[in-house]
Amino acid sequence: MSAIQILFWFLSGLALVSAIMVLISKNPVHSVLWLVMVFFAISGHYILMNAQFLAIVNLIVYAGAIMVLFLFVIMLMNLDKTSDPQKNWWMKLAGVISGGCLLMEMATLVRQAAEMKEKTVMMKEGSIGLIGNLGKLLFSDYVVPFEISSVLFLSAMVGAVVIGKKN
Amino acid sequence: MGASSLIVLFFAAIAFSVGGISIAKIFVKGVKNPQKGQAYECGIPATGSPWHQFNVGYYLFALIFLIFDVELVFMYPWAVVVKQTGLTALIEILIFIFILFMGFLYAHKKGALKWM
Amino acid sequence: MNQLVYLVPLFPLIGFLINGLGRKSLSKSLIGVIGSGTILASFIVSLVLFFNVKNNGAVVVDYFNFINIDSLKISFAFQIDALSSLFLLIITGVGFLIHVYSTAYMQDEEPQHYGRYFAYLNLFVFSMLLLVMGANYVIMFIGWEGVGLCSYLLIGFWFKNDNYNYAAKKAFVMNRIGDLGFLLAVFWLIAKLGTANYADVFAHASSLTPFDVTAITLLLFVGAMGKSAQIPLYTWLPDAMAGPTPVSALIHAATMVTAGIYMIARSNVLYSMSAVTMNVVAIIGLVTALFSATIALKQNDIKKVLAYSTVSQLGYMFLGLGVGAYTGAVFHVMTHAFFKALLFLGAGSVIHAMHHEQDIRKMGGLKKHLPITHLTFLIGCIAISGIPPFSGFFSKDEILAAAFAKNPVYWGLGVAGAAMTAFYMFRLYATTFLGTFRGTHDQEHHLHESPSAMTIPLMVLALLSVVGGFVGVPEILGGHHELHGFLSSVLTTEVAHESSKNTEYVLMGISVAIAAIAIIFAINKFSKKPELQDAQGFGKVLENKWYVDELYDTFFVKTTLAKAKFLKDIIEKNVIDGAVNGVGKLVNYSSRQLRLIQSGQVGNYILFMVLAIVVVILLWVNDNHLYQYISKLF
Amino acid sequence: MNAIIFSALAGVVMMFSGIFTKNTSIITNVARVALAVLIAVNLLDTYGGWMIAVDTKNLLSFNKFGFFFNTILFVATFLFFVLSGRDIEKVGSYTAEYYALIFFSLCGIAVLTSFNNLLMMFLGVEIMSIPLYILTGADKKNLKSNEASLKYFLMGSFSTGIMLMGITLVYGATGNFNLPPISSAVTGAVVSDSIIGPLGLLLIFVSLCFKVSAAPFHFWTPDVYDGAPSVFTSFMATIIKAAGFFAFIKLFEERSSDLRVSWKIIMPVIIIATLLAGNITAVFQQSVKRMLAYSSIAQAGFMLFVVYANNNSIGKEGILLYAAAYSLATIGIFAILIRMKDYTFNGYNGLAKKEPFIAAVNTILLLSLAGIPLTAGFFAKYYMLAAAINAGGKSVLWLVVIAVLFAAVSVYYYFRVIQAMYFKEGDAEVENVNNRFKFGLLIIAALIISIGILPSVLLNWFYF
Repeated sequence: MSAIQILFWFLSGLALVSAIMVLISKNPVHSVLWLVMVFFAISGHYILMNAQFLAIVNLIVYAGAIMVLFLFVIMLMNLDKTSDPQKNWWMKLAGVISGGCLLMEMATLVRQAAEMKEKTVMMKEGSIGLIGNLGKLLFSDYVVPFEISSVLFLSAMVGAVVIGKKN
Repeated sequence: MGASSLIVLFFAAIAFSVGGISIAKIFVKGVKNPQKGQAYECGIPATGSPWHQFNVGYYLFALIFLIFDVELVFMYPWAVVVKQTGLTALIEILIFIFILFMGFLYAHKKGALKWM
Repeated sequence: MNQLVYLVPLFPLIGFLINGLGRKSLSKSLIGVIGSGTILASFIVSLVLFFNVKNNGAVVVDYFNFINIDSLKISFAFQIDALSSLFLLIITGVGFLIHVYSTAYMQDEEPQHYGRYFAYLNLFVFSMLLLVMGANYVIMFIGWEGVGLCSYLLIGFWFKNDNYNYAAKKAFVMNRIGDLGFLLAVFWLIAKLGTANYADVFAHASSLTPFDVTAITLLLFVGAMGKSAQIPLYTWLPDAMAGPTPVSALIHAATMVTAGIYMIARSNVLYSMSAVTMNVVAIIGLVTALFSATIALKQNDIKKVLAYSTVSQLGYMFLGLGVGAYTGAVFHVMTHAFFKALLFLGAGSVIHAMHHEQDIRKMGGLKKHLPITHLTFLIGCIAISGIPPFSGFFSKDEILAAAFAKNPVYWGLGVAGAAMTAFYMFRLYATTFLGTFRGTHDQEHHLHESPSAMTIPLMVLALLSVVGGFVGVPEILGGHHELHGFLSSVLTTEVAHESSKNTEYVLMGISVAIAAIAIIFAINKFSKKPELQDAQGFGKVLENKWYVDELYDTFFVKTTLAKAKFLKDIIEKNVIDGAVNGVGKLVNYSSRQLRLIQSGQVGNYILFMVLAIVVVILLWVNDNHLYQYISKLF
Repeated sequence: MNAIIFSALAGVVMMFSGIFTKNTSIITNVARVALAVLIAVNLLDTYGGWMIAVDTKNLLSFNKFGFFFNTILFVATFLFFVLSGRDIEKVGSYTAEYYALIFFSLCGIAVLTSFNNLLMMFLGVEIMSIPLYILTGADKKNLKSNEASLKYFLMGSFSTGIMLMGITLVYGATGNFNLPPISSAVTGAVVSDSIIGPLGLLLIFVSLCFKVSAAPFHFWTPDVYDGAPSVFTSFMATIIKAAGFFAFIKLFEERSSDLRVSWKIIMPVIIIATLLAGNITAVFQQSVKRMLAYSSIAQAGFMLFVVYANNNSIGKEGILLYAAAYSLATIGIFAILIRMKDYTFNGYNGLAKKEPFIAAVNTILLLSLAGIPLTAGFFAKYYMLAAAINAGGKSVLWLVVIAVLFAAVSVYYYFRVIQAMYFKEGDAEVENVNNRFKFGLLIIAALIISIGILPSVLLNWFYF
């Protein structure tokens, strides 16, 4: 159990716990903060897997911009503890059961998978994550998706105007 | 140093700060009463709940900030490899920036950036 | 010469179209002229054809390909040979006389019914001609069905009266049962020989197995039984008297009922190949003859007596066919056509005079009032009883001689039948014409001889009944049998073995003597005190036609109606309707339930989605044995 | 490649047209011109004309089938613009933006019809779907539209999440994003032990089922289609669904054997469920719009046959024909529906007397949806079933029978509208019916009938 594996299990545990806390917490702001904690954990994973650029981007974009957006939305909707609709308990139960089944199914399948038999997380190998290789690759092979994603941003922009702006 | 020590350092910092606050919370049996919530010395007494509805402009700004934030993130790897990839990468990033600039122009014209 | 052939059926068809379409606009006299004129025209053409056939033999004219399914070729062709030309003459000749007769008889019908009557009559003659002239079984079948239809239409001519309709329906159903047998036989023939033309069938007949031949001939005989009213399927003929009398004369005496005999005579090659069928035909013919003769003894309706006498005479003809005397049978058909048509028309003129009174117990002593009818009716009675030199004697004697040659028992029963025939005919004659008048006063007051349009055909037919016999005078009585010679080209007469001359004389003598005794006994019995009250005991049984109709009703009609009712009420109502409405209700119900699942909450939707994913993965994981299971299922 | 670039450009043009002019009719005409240019460019592309040379490094592969599919969808959108141009303007004040969003989703479709890599497929699906979330919520005043858009967004992102999960698993198994190589099953040896790859494929299959509103994943469709403004519903129900099916076919053409024999179990189950859900619930609907939503699910049931029949030429022809027939008919019906005052069945009472021409066209289109001969719908359904039988042989027969039975059920609720129009008295009202609208309807009806009589008219175009 080298230091990395300890770190790996710790980070995974942290991510799982905070994800569950996101669901459970009554106060929406708390759940957003827990979500931020999830992102930190996942960035930790990225670093472990030698994808430093991805880790930083994840932190900046997700934790930075999107979480802020979520907070604004929550503030906008003026949500506080009491107002969210009380779902009847059997709905929650059904949700848990079905989610659990899916989790169990996926877990068993992935565990049995031949490719995954004895390998644990590939720690600290692979240099793809490094910023240099990533940049080279992005601007040589994956140019087309890079340009097309700009269309995505445009439509997001138009969307913001259409929905956000009061005419 | 390596990545793992970086993470350890990072989490040590968090632990240090959270530890301090929680110790204060655990050992201090603070008594909560409305007067304590009053303004310290002078000022209008606070009425109503601290929660008040945010203006929609914030949401709009956050969205536009997000779009240009991601744009910036894409520029970062470009900056790193600009020497090796040379001209082609430059054209690609210029196209990318141009399109998003179109977006910006549009948002500006549409008054999305005006603060109410 | 053969261009003329198609004219024969064409004329009645044109007559049918003109009268049928113009029945409302044309005047009565015009309709009568057209109706009779077309039959006269085709009679003349038939005469020409008859002499052509007599001089230079048969002719087969092929017009176009009627049915053409890969190997099966059925052409629309006419065959004019000795047999069919003779029948042409009978049909068009007797038909023409009856048409003239009915112009007067139907005088008091409204114009459009008058037109409708003549249209149906012409259509009947057309289909009868088609039946007789057809060169293969299919064309014959068309004619066969056509006459069935026309007999239905004409029996139910006065459709306002319900039991006339019932009688028409009964006739049609019985004919159809017979037609079924005929059809099966034709299919069997086509299946085995691949063709339906007479020439080919008779040429390849030897290739058929004995079983096939017997089966085909028996099925054909079933068709003949239906059409010519033999034992099991005869009950429709007496009821068919519901139609106007000329119709009964034409259809139920002269032409349609003889179709069966024509068909068997036409396929004599097949029949002579299977002895079993020959016996069956003979026995059924004989039984029918005797059975219906007994019934006729006690009937009180003038037309019913004649109807049962027709059935019995047809029995004789089938007896003739059964014992192999094909020419005899055909000869009897010819003579029977003459005197039976004569008797029916006579009865018609009596009814006409008595204002539609048909019960002979209410008549009597008409001798004085209807002289011509009385005389012609007397000639008819003598002819049918078989008294020489009238035509009935020669034809019936020929059949009895052949029957004796085959089997003396047939001859004995045949003579008994002949005696009964003589007895009931002269019972009828005596009760209606002799003795005192028993009708109402105003009937007596109105009694008058029928107009000339009715009496002339009577006289012509009477002449024919007398002269008709000389065509076939047998050798032993000095004549040479022209008819035999004429028909020998078509009919292979296989007279068993020629019995010696003097036995022939003895037989003739006995039959004539018995007939004479029966006549004298009947005349003096019934001229003085005719039976007025209902018969008792065995007589009652006879009067009610051995209760055969009631028998058929209980066994066949009631059971089928019950079955139909069962199917209608139980099966139709709840099984089929239930199923159909059930499906509709099911769809509606399930649609309402499915609608509830669409609850509107996103939570539900994602829940269903996740469950669906779980199920899909499960399906995927253990898909092998699931697939085996399913493939076993389907 | 032209289609992608030009549709993006058209989107941008539309964005700025909103700024320069406030007059909506000019914007609509600009949109129509832009679309015409887009169609022209695409046709140029199809027939080897001028093509912007971009090295797509095997991420995109352009073939005639894809181009032809583009053309069909673009022409359908063009007719949509012609017919429902006025109604788009009425939805809200951001007319130009709506057109821009439509063009962006067309760009997504262009990507989807030519992807050769899972990454591009994901990008295509996203670019196609995100504008739709916004379009669904375009009518901000109407609460149902907001609710529909939120639902669509939540369900959409959930299914995208699953798709990404699938793609990562496939990446885990194969090591690259290219369409998972045709499993060696085709070449004989069945890769039995690999679990990750097929599992990933399965997850992608599930998310595409969602996108195409196949049965267990169709729950969002009625609410979203009912809530969204009718104009965009007709766009979504036809063109987006057809594109979804194209992606489905392109991905599962050869790879269905990866799922080994379970393909023969899962697919029939989904097809039957879709037909059941679509047809049966449609029977009991009161509003024509909601009925059309369910009928789009039912039609999806039929389109699934092509996916089931994986790759055979009849299937390819079938999907082309079905896309064309179904889209044209639904656009036409929605165009009429939008202009009706009352969306329920009673709203259609007596339309035949008021507007005989519109009632006639509506009947033709409904007949085409029901699949009555002499209309394109009939041949479309015929090709679908023929493809299934051609590929599946006898074992598929019972499935085809069930499909036909459900088609019979579908005839019921399609004919309810016709019955309302012709055999019921009432005061059906249709707003501003001008000649251009009637002319557009005429074109659609003519196309439907001509394809119905001579499907080869459309298909020959595809072959030579």
